[in-house]
Amino acid sequence: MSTPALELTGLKKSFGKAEIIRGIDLSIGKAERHAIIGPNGAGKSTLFNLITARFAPTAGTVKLHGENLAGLEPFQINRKGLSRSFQITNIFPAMTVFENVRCALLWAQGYKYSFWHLVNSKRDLTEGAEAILDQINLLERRNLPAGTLSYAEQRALEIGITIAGGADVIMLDEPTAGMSNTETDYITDLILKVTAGKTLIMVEHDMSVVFGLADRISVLVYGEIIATGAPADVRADARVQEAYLGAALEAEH
Amino acid sequence: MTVSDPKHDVPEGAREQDQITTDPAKASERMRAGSMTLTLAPWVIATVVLVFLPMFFTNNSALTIMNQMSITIVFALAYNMLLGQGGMLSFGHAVYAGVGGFACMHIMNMSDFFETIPLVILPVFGGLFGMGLAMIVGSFSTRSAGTVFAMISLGVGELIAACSVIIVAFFGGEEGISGDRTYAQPFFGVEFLQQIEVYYLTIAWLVISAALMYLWSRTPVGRMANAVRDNPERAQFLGYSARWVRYYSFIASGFFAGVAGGLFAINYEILTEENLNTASSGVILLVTFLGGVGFFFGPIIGAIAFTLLQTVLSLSTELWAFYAGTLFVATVMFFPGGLAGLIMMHVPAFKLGKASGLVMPYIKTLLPAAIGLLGLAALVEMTFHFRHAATGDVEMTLFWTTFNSHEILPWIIAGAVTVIGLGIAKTTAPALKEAWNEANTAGGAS
Amino acid sequence: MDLILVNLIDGLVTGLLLFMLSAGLTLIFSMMGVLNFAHASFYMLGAYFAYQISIAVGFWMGLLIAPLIVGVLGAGVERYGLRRVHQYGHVPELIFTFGLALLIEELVQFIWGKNQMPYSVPEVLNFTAFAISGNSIPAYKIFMIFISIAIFIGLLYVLTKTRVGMIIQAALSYPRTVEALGHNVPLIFMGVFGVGTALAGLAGVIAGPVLGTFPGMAFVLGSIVFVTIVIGGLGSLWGALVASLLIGWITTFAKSYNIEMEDLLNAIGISTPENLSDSVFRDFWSLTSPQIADILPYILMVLILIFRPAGLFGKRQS
Amino acid sequence: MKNITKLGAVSALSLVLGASAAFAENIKVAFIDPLSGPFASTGTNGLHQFEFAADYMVNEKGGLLDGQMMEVIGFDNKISPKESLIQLQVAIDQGVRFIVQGNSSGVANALTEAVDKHNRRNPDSRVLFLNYAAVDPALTNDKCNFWHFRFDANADIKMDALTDVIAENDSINKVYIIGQDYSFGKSVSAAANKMLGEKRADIEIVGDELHPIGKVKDFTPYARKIVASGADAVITGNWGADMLGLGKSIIENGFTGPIYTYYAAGSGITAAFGESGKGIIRLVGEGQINPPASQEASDYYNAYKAKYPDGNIDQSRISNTIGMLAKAISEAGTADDVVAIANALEGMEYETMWGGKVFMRPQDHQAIQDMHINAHTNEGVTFTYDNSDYGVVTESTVVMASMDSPTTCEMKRP
Repeated sequence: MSTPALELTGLKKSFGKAEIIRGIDLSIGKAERHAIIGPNGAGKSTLFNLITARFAPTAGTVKLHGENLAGLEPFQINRKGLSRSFQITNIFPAMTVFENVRCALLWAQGYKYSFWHLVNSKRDLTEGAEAILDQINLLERRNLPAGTLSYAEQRALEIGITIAGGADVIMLDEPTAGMSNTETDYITDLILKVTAGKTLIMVEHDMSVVFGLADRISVLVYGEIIATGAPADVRADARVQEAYLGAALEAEH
Repeated sequence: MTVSDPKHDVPEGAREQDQITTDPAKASERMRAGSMTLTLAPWVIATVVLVFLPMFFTNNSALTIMNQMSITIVFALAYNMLLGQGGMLSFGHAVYAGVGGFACMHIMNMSDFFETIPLVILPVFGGLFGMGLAMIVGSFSTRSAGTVFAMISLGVGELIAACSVIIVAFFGGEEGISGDRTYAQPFFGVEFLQQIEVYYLTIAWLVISAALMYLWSRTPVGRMANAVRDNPERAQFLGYSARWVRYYSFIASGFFAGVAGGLFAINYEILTEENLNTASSGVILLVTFLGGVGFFFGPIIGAIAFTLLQTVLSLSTELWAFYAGTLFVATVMFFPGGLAGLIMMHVPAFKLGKASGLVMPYIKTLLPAAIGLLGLAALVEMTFHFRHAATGDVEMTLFWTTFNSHEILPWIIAGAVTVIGLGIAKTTAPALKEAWNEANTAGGAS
Repeated sequence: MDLILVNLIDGLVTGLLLFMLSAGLTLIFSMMGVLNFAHASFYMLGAYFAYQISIAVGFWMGLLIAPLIVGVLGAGVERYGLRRVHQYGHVPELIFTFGLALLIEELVQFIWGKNQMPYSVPEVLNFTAFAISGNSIPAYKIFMIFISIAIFIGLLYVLTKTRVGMIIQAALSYPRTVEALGHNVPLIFMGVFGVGTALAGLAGVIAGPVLGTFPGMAFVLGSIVFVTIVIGGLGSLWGALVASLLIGWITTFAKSYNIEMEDLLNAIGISTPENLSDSVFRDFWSLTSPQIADILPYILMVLILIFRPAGLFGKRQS
Repeated sequence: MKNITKLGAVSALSLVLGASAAFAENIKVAFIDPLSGPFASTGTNGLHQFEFAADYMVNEKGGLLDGQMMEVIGFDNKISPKESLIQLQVAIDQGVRFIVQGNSSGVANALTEAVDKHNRRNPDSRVLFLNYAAVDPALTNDKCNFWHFRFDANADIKMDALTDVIAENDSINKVYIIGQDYSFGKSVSAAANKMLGEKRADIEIVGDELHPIGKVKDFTPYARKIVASGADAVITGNWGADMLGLGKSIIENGFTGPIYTYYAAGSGITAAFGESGKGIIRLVGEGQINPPASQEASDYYNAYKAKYPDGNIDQSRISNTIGMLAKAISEAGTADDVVAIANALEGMEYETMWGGKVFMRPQDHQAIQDMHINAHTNEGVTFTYDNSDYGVVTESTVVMASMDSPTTCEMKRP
């Protein structure tokens, strides 16, 4: 069996006395589309933050392509080929749309901290950024400040930024949250298009998106994964049913 | 809820901007086509103006003041690499310029070495020493931005300023270190005896440094400085360490601050404690913010305005610092974009070709307002004279008029000018606002 | 031994005075996230107002009225200045208070001129309380200690035992929640700002007669107040107290005893270079503790920021 | 855009510079000292005394040469060396030939070097630097030049006079020296050590230390050390707020012996010391204020008080400066050829209304004059300071102090 793209073993996280993630083992293969679902407060975003070293885990390991990520900073993890988006739109609002994407290209194209290149005169940067803009259908908005885009456009831009660096493991945190149906469809298509051939891990609430996109699904409830498997299997799982139904009932009260 | 639809949430100004660039494709074409001429033109014009300025201002004091302006511009631009482009607020940046300057003075005094180098390259050494210090301090201060960075910069600034009177061997104590620039190797026969020669040296460095700093902002690390300023977290997930990006900006800023220090050394041939102290650090913050941190040319305008306030206004009134302070506070409160922001506010109107519609309303409002403010200033000056002048000394001169500050008439006149001036401005202000809205709206009458 | 006791008392006076300033500043910071650069300027205003009032109706009325005026002024600054700048973000806010500090200094010079004001200790307190081996302790210092301790106890009481205090404490940590509960957070901000500046004003009233009432008095104290709250941990009242006393004692003892760098270095086994007067490090070798007493707090602050950015008692990082 | 701004700014600049260059007839004296900021009161006081001296001693007597008036123009240097050099340049452009300055030896050092360089590089517009108060001995020793004249006694001369008095006082056996940590404070300390050692080897120096200049908030710890050391007398060169803070703190904490100072009078300091300083504060200085040395001095002081009721004449050397400059201009017969005027100043003997005479020593351009040790008191005071009841009264006088003191100056004459 080949090395999984991402492998979590015994991952735990506590804030004070509250244990939010209570031991997660998960293995995600190369080019797999994996969705993580679960009721509110299950710890999905925390899990994302643990993987990308935004938080340090209390216990357990995260391996990317078999390499332990312990002690690495987010930017180091990113350089190893893992890229993520955020639940709350996280772009550079004062920069133009084009600049946003170009910034995301800089490291991957090897410009690093250089001060002897002028970004404007680099054809590869301009063309690369425009190609991405084309993919996410924002070429027309090229020179607008990113903060003035519509919400859906900003989410699309964020996906563009996330994939621009060429990472082969893409993590998206609720890419369609707060969107109308048409917008959701648009983003779903976009994700399908831009993550072709890559490993995708996403947190999502919208079940139609999840079932439309994911190869496998993990269900996270109270910091534990109660089921992992193909969409149809997960849908049929009794514990999942119970967890979701229970959560739904709770929410009604 | 932190996320809402920005379309419904954009502040007034941004929406206007939105409206005028509704055709982005067109705008981008415009930008691409004209990019070379657009970016080069101001530089060429500025250089030509600088070269020919001494023809109009022949006396040495004007040259001295222009030199001072140039040095402040270089320093303020360097400072803005931190504040404006990197989002780092420093309360102790004078030490990098100061240490660079002191190093240059020591080089001037090492006559064996100094004789072998032309004076024109001396600022490079200043830059290197400023950079060296920035490398040391930055290694621990740039780990985080925000308050921690600001406070470390304050502490380090105070420490080095305090060292200036304690470590006499390097800083020369209270009297500082002085030298003579003319001992350098003549540069194509020029010995820099005269102020005019120093002027050309200074502006050459001004143009070179400003250009380099501008180009820096167009390099990958310069772009990422902006990214880290706006959103350090996102930048981290693009593969960049926010800390290293800040560190590189800090070093570059230290270098150009050191160049400014070197220019100072050449101009004044003396460096003292005042080049390092917190007051100087405060002034450069003031200058930069006054000019506007959001635009590359902001600090340039700030440096010119402040130098004029400091050297020219202080010739006419003791209260110059009071006016400068008022101007500064008013800028922060009403025009956080600074003077540059004020100027750039008009760009949309120019692009729409409607700027001419603003001229008359401006004259109708701003002229009376200016007169009213002058009247107010007169009242302030008279109050000050009344309170603090010698008792027998009742005569004062204001706006080329000499009068008795203890008589009622001048007070009535100044008061009336103030009330009428500001009154007219107030009544015409709505018309200006209307004209402003009209000038910034696409389509319509034009 | 006697001198140690005397120094302890002197350091306590300095420290408590510093605390009166830093208490207000740290409260303001933790609520509003604003580092108020003009805080020491309100201290100066307190001294000047008290001087002006003391001419007319005596010291005690000044002690009562001046802090109130300063507090009202402070509240006004918050309401009409800071609140406006708040929308632009933290850096402009900080810069606004920085400009305000400059402006207040200029205003004070405009009104009172540039000389030191003859604001002095009231006659009733102008005697020596007691002496320790020739060193007299003025009664006024004892008075200062009492006032400061009373203020501290009062603050502690208000913050922990009253309803207003509870709301303020809650607003420190969860301003949004408090607002959602229907409390008028802007009003609380204005109140805290007013009280903080009034405390600074009070410090000015009682410090003016001993430390001098002159236009530079804010500048002399300005940044050290920051240093205090950064060392203590931004937002922590106890931190402010501990850091104030720490700074008071460190600087007092460093000035009172001539500890020389040469002795110190020799003690740890580094021998003095032979031709010291030619060495580039000669100034370093001849350092004495009084010379660097006033910069010790800055050294302490930089070290703390490097190794414990949250400060001694701080919970969160800026 | 920025070019337009710059053009506008510079044209405004030339307007201002041009406007102030209108009067050509007068003999212009540029007063370069702080007129704003924390030291403004000292500077403004000095400017008033200069303006008054020029009017009273020159202009009201018909001016100089063929009726030229003397005009003193104030330039605000904000006590910054950098600003001083800018203002020097502005002054020279306005046709000023005489620069007076006094506050801060650091500024004086910068100015004397700048004047020397300027005169070397621009022989057509040479200027003289008349230093009326910066007392760093180096200015008339290692750093002396032909263009610099000092009308105040330098720190060493003043210390010479002070130590003469201390040496005669048998009740003083232990002395504490304290000063600001910079060149002047250090030279006071060095001179006190050297001279006390020569004159009274039995005096024990129980403390000799420097404190940061202008930064000490509370002098109590220093005062404690002084009291604990058992000193009989304190010597300090402190000035301004540092003088007042130190003095008040020493007295408050139980010290009763004499405090020998350079600058503990006027500018609010006398009023602030008041009763507490009586019998304790001593000052060394030139010019006898109380009792008045001459009728002329009384008239002068009264006329000054009539014009500036809140002012003090705490620097009698200012009138000496104007008087000697006027005399030199008259003798040289020119107000433009500064070399001739400098030659006239060199070796000049000038009868001063404040008693005795002033001799401008040619070797180093250091004025030699009578030094007085004055006491801060309210008894026998004709002219008080700060509109208080207190003033300074001369207790003893050293005639032509340090007339033969050595100098390391190697004067280069043009």
